[in-house]
Amino acid sequence: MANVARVLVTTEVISVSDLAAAVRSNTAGAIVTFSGDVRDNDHGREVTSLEYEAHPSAQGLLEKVASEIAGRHDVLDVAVAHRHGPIPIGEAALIAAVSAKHRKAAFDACADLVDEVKAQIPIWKHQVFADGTDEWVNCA
Amino acid sequence: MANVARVLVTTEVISVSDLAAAVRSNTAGAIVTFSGDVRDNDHGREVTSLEYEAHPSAQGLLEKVASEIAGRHDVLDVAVAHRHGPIPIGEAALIAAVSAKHRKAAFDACADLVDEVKAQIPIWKHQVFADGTDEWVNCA
Amino acid sequence: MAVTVRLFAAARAAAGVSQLEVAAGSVQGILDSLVESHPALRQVLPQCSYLLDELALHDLGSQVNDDSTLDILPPFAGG
Amino acid sequence: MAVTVRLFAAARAAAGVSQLEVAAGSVQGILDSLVESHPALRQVLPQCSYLLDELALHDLGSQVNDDSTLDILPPFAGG
Repeated sequence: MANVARVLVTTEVISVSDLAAAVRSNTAGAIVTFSGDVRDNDHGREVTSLEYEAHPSAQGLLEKVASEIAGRHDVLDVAVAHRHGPIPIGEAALIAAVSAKHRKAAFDACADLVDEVKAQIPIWKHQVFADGTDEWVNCA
Repeated sequence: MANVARVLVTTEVISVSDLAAAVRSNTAGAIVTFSGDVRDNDHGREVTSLEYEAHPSAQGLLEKVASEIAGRHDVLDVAVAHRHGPIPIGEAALIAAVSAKHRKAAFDACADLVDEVKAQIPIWKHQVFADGTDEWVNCA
Repeated sequence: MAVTVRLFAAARAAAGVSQLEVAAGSVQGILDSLVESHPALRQVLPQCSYLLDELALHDLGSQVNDDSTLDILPPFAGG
Repeated sequence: MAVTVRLFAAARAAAGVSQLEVAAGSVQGILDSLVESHPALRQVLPQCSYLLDELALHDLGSQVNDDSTLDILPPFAGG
């Protein structure tokens, strides 16, 4: 069974190299990372600012999701961090990192982890557009 | 058509954060990286040292593979680096990074890039084991 | 002695408040009274999920007692 | 005036040299003479691919002329 190396819901900057380092070991042959960055556009509209809001349960639920991923794939270490609060364009909102002996398990587990975070973690995204309008993403 | 941001065949240390930075942009929503690290074991045997050898054509062929990946997937930037010479246990031999608007294309392209590098680039791996024996990997 | 309702993200934006105290009753009854007092919630609530004292709630007929907390969660959009 | 043969990785290790000069001839003829002079190559060559002047070579009957370079490449193991 794999190890959950780090789980973080934070308003601080999160970094790919920190998460990659958290899952590194001499037995790991492959490390896959995902970084979900704040874009300056969404569906063709220019985004000027963006903020995430996290429910108080987000940290605990993220730990649960990370454990599920660690148990579901043939991997060694799993780490995931979600930033909330205002995030500047180009900076990361979500970073996931997975190490494994072999690369296919690392790719599969990292993609699965990102899917589960998006589906299961109570975090919301608010975008403000260049035309002054704003939206809560996924909330029609 | 995507851009090939960086291609490197080098004896120097290669880093995930450098390659991730090379593919970063304000339009990219997803960055996926792969790091293939030198393990202290292979098929249950303890590896004490390891060296890669690269054919003189490796740089040019790696550029060609990176361009093919950039053309084959809906991605923004592609970067790849392969280290050769002796590499200490735990350090990276191959790093790939792909940015895209959406995560699925980034995951797919990064995995495809690693597969193609392994299949098409004339680079060889020599392992020395704790029992004093050695092998050229894939060469029975 | 009351039920605490916490509203998040688009639900908070629609209601204009992040927390309310309401009388005990069924979840559906509480939601109906919230829509009456904050009509902009009418469009948001059909997409929401609910937590009763931090546990997922699937039956809107459930009773919410005094001192309980009902969380209103719009569709997640993390990542 | 000769053909330059460059040996890499396991082929170099088997032959004990990284470069040789041989007489012009067919690829197969050159390989046969290499196995004769360096018997340890016998086990490695069947797995190898070849470059003639840096281009992939598929027909071992091809002629290799003087001043050309024939590269012997064991199976790749990058990554």
